[in-house]
Amino acid sequence: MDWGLLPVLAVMLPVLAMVLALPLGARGAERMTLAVLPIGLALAVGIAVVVQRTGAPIWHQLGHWAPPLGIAFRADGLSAAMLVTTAMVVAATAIFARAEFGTPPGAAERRQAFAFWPLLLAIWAGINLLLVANDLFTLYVGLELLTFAAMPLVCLDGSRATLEAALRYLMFALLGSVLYLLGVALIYGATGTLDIVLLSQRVTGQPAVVLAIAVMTAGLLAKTALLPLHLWLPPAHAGAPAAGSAILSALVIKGSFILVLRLWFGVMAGQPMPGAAQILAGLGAAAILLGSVAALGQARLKLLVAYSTVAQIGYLFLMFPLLAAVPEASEVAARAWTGGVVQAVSHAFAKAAMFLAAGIMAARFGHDRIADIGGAGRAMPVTLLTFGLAGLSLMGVPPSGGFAAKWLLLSAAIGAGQWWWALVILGGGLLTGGYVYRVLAAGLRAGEKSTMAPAPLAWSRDGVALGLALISVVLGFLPLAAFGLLQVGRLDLAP
Amino acid sequence: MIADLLLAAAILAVAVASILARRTFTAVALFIAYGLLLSLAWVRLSAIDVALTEAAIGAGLSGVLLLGAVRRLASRAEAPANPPPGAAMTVLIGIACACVAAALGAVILLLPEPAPSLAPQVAANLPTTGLGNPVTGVLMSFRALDTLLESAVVLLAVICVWSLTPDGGWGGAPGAAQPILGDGPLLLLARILPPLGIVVAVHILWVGKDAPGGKFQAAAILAAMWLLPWMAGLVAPPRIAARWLRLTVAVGPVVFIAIGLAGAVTEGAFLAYPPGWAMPLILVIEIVLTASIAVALALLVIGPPVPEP
Amino acid sequence: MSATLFGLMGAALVGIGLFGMLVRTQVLLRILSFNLLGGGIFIVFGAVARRGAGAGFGGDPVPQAIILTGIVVAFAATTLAVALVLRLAANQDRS
Amino acid sequence: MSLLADVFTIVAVLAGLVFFIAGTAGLLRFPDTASRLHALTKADHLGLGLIVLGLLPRAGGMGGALRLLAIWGLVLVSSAAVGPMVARLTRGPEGRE
Repeated sequence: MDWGLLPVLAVMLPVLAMVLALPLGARGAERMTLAVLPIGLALAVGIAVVVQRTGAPIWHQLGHWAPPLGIAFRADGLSAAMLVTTAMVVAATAIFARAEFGTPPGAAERRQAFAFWPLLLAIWAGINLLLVANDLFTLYVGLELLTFAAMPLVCLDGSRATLEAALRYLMFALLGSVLYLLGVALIYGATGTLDIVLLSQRVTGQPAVVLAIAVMTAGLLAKTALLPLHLWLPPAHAGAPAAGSAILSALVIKGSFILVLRLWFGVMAGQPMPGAAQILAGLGAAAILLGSVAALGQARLKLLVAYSTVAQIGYLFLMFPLLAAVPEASEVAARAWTGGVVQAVSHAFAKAAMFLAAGIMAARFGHDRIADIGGAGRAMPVTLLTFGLAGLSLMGVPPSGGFAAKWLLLSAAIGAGQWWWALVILGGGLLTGGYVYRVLAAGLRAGEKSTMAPAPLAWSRDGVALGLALISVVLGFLPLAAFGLLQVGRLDLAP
Repeated sequence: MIADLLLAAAILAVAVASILARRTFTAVALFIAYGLLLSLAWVRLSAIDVALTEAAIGAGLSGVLLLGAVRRLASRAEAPANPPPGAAMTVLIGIACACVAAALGAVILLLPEPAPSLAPQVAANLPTTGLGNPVTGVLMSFRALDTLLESAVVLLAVICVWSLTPDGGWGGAPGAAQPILGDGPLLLLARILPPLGIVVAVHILWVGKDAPGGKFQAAAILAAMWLLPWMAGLVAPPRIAARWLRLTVAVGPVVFIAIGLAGAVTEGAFLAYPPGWAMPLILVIEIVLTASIAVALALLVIGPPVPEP
Repeated sequence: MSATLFGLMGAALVGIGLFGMLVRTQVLLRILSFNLLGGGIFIVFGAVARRGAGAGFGGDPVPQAIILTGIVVAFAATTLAVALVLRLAANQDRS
Repeated sequence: MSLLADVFTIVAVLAGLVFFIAGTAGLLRFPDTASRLHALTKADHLGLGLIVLGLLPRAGGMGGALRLLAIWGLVLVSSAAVGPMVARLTRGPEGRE
């Protein structure tokens, strides 16, 4: 049985839906999105099952043209895990967003509703493409798909502040894209191929490739918002509507991060760059500490959650020096790799839940000033519980997905003899606890009920947010063997 | 060689002048010159297809877009921008950028000899597509996925631009109202040129299968032939709520995806063409895609609806 | 020979465009610099394509096709940025 | 015969180039926009016309020759339209930013 079409369909389904959304209009697009969600989720789960069962990546050569002339799709364990994560988070936010961006029958099309659904589908398509495409230029098109879709999501409400945030984001993102493209040109010039698997065999440390990886990494870090290139993120992620913030923080920044992984441990497999990896992790550590401290000082809830994203991105980069320091096939390397990816997955669920919960609170209160959310614990206990559960995962309290990720990274750091990263992980956890506690304490205080809107927009919104938070916690109950999926198809393991 | 040196020097001079220009109008005018000179460089690099695209899109449509933006921003106070970097900082940035350029130049000089190339593979496989133009072969067969995704990106860009419609403008005709010209040279041009331009575009699309040309270049010319009467106030664009307008933009990518999926069913690979059917299918895709991209490019230049104040 | 010359010119254009993007404060000029930078990158890629001439082609057609796609995507990005700048200006007018 | 055609091409193209140089010199030297435009358009039309004329014998068939003439015609039409527009731009208030 040839499963090769599964990744193709996983990409083309949201692309086709996005294209059709334009002539269908807001209401048609909404209904089509909801119809497409279960199919996309089934495709993602199918890919994960096949990869797990066969223990090998799924391949597909488009048009039967083999690389380097043609383009190949390749879904490995990392792709499978992130595909499922993406499908679930997209589905949750789509259900959540109906209350805000739905179009009742007979109602006239609204601008926000017209834009939201195709943008959501485009982000889904872009991330799926980034996960399965194996060609550096196809990946560039995926990056642009993400950038184009994320920018209007930031400024969907059309206020001056969000428009400025969107412009700042666009400038960072476009610079990041062209730097990436420059690297593509250099790599092709040096090797004559853009296929990642072929590159992992052909790259021998040519100067053009090293410079290319450097500029591409810089460009992708600007899109991932790793400190010090994070300045655009807090206003952009805090200004978007709640469903948009959830998608942006949970998924969009992961797209460019996965691409960094593909470059460092795919294209440059077997070419360790320990010095540069230490710098990346150093930036990551700075992001964890400074981002958490900034989150502690925020007066507004959505900005606090956005700064928490700046901090949590930092953890993703701790895996780089650990992987560079030990043999690829070692247990420590497997732990570092798994820890990094589980961090990406559990942060996706936890942060989506957190932004949705913050959005529900902001909608009820009509503001998101942390000092004035007293009474939330009584009026919306489920929402506050969601926030707390997601916070537990971000802190890394056992048993949760965040704990599994941080524990794996911590033990890998000690195994690799780089104990200083372990200190950063522990310190970051404490600071995270601080800002989560701040919100919970404020919410549990008694407050005036009169300032609140009488009823929530829809109960399903609370259910969806709580579901995401529970998943981020339940990930911690998975037996370690389940994470074996993530090792499938690691290019740095290839002989 | 001397001609190349002069050309390169001219391009660099125009680029430097453009970023140092005091007035945005001057900068954009220089940028258009930059695009035109660049298309000469593309000819010198034996990339005629790219030269045509650069002239039509890089200089032409981008120029119209930026000039329009300059005009609409001219009547407004400039946004309170961030303060410009200080002299020391500017020098520092300059040195850093020079280092980037120098490193890049050094790496280019160090590229391997003989250069790795896919030209032989393209030449060997081109006959299966029935095409004569290798670039069209790459775009429509070997790397057809990129072209498909790119047409989706252009459609997405239209959605994004429309999503920036100010309150009260949703559903209306896109773009700022153009001044009504009773008479004048632009009006004359807008009347004479479109029929000619359409003939040229069809020609470029048709020859694209064997010679330089193809859908992007043809679509850019067609878009220009719509923009010209629009700027002259001769035609008003249709409302963005118009179903047929949205269908036109979407039909190209939809047909492309449908043919790709048909290949997955019959040939077992997405975007595989059945033997002997490659050329007619590619022609169908090219024609439909030209229409969609032409409308999309024009809509991107025209911009979102602007409600009357 | 002309491939190397234009490759070096592309490298210089990258530096110029980068400088413009970082130093100019007017957004329209930043967008313009972004386009200069993009042009330089495409030219570097074009030089790579020219070096790969062979099999009867004046240049490697694969990078040439990629550049074509890239130019159209870069144009779409430019229109987005311009639309955003104009919208921002219109907003400031009203407030 | 081919020698004669070559000589004709060289002479016509060179003459065309002289007009281009004169036009460019006018653009740089003349004091005001109107006379600059005048120099530029007139010299360029003549220069391009001569170059097209010189290339006609080498066009390779009717189609090529027609295309060359079409290019000349299109340049004439577009500069006839653009010239007055630039002139108006410099006179009107829109020349400013």
